[in-house]
Amino acid sequence: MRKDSVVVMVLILGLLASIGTAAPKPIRIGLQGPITGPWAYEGEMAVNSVQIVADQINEAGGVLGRPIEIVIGDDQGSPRQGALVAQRMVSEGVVAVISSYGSSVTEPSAAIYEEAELLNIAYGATAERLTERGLKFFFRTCFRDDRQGQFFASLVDHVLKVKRVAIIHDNTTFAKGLAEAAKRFLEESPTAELVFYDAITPGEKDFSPILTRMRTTAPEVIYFTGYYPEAGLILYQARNLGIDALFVGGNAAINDEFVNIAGLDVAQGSIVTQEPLPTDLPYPEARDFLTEYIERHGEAPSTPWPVYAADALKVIAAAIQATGSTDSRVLGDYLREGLQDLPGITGPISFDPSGDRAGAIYRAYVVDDLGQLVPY
Amino acid sequence: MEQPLLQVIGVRKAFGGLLAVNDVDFWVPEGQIASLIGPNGAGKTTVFNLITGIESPDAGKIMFAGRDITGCPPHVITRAGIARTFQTLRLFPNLTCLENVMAGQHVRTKAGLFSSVLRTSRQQEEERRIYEAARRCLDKVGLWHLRAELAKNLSYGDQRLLEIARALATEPSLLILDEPASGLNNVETARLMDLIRQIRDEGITILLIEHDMDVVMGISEWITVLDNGRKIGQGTPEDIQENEEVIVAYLGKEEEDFSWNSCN
Amino acid sequence: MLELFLEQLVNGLTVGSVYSLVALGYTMVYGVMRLINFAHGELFMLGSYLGFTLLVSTSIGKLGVVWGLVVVVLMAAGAMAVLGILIERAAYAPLRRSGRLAPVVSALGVSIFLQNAAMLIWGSRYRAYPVWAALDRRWQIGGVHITLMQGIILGVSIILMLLLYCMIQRTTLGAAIRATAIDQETARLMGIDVNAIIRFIFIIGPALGAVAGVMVGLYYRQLHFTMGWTYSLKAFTAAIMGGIGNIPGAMVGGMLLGILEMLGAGYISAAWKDVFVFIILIALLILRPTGLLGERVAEKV
Amino acid sequence: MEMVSEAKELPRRRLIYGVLYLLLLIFPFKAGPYWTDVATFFGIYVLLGLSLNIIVGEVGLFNMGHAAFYALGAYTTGILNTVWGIPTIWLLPVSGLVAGGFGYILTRPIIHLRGDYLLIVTIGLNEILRITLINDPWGLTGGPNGVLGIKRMRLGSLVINRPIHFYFLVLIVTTLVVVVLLRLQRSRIGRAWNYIREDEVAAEAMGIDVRSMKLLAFVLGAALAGIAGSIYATKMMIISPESFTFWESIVLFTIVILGGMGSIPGVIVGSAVMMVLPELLRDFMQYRMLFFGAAMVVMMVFRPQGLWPSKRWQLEMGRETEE
Repeated sequence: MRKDSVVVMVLILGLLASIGTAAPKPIRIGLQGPITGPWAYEGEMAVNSVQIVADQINEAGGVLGRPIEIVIGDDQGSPRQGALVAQRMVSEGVVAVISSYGSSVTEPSAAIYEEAELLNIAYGATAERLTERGLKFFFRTCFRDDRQGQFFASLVDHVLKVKRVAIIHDNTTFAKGLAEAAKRFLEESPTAELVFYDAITPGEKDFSPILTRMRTTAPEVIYFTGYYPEAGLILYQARNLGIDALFVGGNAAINDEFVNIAGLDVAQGSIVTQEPLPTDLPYPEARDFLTEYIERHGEAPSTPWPVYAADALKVIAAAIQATGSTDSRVLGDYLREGLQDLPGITGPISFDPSGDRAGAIYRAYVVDDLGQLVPY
Repeated sequence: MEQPLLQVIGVRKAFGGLLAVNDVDFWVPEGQIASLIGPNGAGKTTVFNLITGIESPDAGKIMFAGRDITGCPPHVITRAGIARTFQTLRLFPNLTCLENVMAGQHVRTKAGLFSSVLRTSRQQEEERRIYEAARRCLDKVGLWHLRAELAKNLSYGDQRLLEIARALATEPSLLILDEPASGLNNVETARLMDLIRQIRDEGITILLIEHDMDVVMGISEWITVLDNGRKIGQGTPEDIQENEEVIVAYLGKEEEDFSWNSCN
Repeated sequence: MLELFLEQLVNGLTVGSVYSLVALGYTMVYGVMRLINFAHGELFMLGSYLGFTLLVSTSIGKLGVVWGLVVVVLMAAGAMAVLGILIERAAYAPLRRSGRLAPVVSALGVSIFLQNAAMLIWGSRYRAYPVWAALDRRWQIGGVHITLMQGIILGVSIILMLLLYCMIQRTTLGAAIRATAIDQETARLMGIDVNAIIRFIFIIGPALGAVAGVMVGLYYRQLHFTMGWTYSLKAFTAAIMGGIGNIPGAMVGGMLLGILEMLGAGYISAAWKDVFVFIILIALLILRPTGLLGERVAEKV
Repeated sequence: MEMVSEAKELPRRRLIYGVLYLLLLIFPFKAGPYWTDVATFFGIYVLLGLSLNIIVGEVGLFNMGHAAFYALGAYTTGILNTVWGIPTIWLLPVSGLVAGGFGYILTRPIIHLRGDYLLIVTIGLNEILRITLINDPWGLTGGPNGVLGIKRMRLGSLVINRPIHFYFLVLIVTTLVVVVLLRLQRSRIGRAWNYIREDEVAAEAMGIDVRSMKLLAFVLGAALAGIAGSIYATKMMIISPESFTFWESIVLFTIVILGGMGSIPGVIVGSAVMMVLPELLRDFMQYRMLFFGAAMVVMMVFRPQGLWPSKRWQLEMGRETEE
């Protein structure tokens, strides 16, 4: 008898205590990214970055008085896995998702989020067509490929002031999109002329046949929109074939490994068109963020993308705070019409009606004599 | 003399510069046991392959049951009624004996993709027929008790018998046996000869390629002799044993290659 | 125009001779064991990485270009030969009597294993061979650009292939290999130690692959753990083109593949190059079902 | 048919399979949408494995380019739906027909090639198709981006869009395919395929039209892969060439060999190994694929006949160990 009543008492007390001290239910926000697989380093940096912003928000009292909890989903950089993760995010009942890195993964995921009417914001998916389909719940904090292509065309016209341009891509979604955009804008250029346009196969090593053919068109600038492993080889082999045209890479083409592969003396002077690196962002938010990131992880993020993921969380938090709602429809409407120049790490954030981020910031960097990227 | 069931007329086949078969004419009378003999390299196997459609002749004609089968693919020739066994055994090693023999019925049945999937009553009836035919043929060679055994687990002699059963299952009018006695012991050979006679008695014409002269002379009713790609003799066993050219051809050969009585 | 073509031809032959060296490993294993050794490309890759490590972390490089390279190549080749034998023991020997396809899957497993082992050892980032100024020399002969490294690759490959060819055709060991390739059982009956022959094949193939790996590393300078797979597929294609199991066939097939790729990328479009190569391959096989030099082995009936 | 031991065993086996199937029917109601989705993709792989098993397992043809047919089905559905607005439910059979038709046209000239020559040619076909899809020759395939905006299937008023719908769609199709294959295995056609696998020359001498039978297997396998591709396309709503690489073909090939050639349960086990094992090894982090590769070797070395070989193989292996 007594034993039982003690048990009951304890239970009731426990229950009361748990109600009394119960933390407010957290707001769960999904982060879908390539945690493993070939882009694992991107996924890892995205998680780090988003966590920093989440912690900052929670320290400041959360959103609507509730803390933010990040639910991580690993899409491995594969479209099929992306669809699975999206399905899980939907069934886990998160209020919004930061998703994802890579257009081909983001696309099927976005389709599932659209069907489930769940707000999703991409941070590393730059294909133009993502926002050309009238998706209601898709936004992105990164910029579209065509803006970079446009930037390259204006770089050719106004800064480099050259006439003969060769463009090479590698037939991946991203590289081909960028190459096509650059081609489109170059064709409108009054002075510059596209003299060579072809694609290589990623993973191969010998590009001399295509370069030998390109040499006959005597380009002054080579714009390679693919990734750094091939970029390094192309530049090195071009020089061996006696091609001395200026080498310009898209935002995936040039990094320290590119310099390594091509060799410093060859790589020096190459130019890259890209979003400003986190270390070059002029905003106070960026400085704070970077300080925190370096403190936690020892070095700054090596690519631009993780910061866009962090900004996506800022956007979601701001929308929930402003509308007092976690309904994706309300949040989506707010992002389209209400949100104006939210101070993000990557600058002021607003969205146009299609879900694209308004404005664009691109920079040209050049490889200096130490192999570092410095503003051009 | 019987009507010829198979007629080979002026057939020629060359491999590269080598003339393997040169203007060979011969026939096989219906309802008899005929043999094709000759020293190694005489062109027997090539003639065989020409008849069964594995190779097609450069010149000449092959008539079977009044039909021109020259250059037809093997499966058409089998359908026309010629079945064969192989000198080097060619069973389906990982299938059961029953399944091996059922293969023979393939040409005698028709069920296609759709009737097999839908299991039409016609297809079911056909399956029963295939099974019954296979059973009869296995029974005939005395292997029914081994029906569920994999072919490769059979003894060598049984494998030879299984090949014959499989050939019989195609319901042939001409059965071609390529050295069926090779590798068999005396008891097995005797049993084989009985079996061959029994098959003949059921109205199936038999053409034999055989090294073992006891077998050839013991059961053949009609013999064709090849040498160097040419026919050098044809007739009853008695005719052949007296044929000068044949004797010269064989005596001229080395002992190990061929001898009349070495097999004893 | 002619200079351009000649230059492309040199490009094609350089790539092609690397394909040939790797294809030889494929074709010899196939000839003796009827096995498509999909893991062979990984030995090429490991050889390349090993050369890299030897050059970067030891003082071998100080021996000078010529002796330094000779030592590196020999060490890489030796190490890969040992690895080749180990792989044969572990993954293929137990499967010698298990049909044709089980060993292929086993080879794919080995391939995945070695790729990931390389990733764990050398990291998933790209590595670059050290710059060796002496090798960067290049000439322009009548408008044709040629680098020293291209010359080395072509020369070394051709010498190795000639040596191998003579060994196969002229020596007793070569005769034993040829006999084993025709019929293992008969070779065994004739007193040939078939196991020893197989072991020997797994020494020569990987060793040649390792030589190719080091040369590729020096020529392109860029290393990645996935590169073995790309070369594996190319070498297999080359071996098939020449007639798999046929040693001169692998040499011819590799060169032909290199030249076809050059023609495709240089005169049609780099994006369609592989389509061009495969269409030629398929057309070739429709006309000659056993490859360019593959002997017509008539099925014995 | 007479197989004495089998006759006794049959009721028990039927019961086991019946219970397992019942579990499959209940599964999505208990498992939640995520696991239902996982099961759906697993089912698509089983379907692909079964289709390849006809070619590799039953007939013994080396096909390492099966993803090409899978792609053909997916792109047929994608293109016909997005360009001409044909409802995807009709495209399910159409994709099968188109993939089967291409299977016929593509393999007809090469069907006579033996073993490894066929292997490289099928790899070549896979690569040719993939590169063509990427290069987007007539603006139909969307290049590397692929085809997007593929509509869901609609059955009357039911839109097949929830995980559970897809689960049952795949389950129904797979069940049908298994029934078809079981019946074929025990028919004149299925036996003819096995005869060809065992000894092509002997099969031909038995009067089997080897060429036509091989083509039939290729067409049927391609058509089933096309249907799997069609389901995949409506499930993903977007398809791109990177889902149909040579690597995908290798995975399918491995599924068939690992499971056991010519064995239907083998394909299911093989798919499970290829899909589930990497997930189970997740805890090993970067060592994951290292273990996976080693596991492939170990499985083949210890079970060269496959994890769940067809009955005949078991019979044979049992005998061999007795000897």
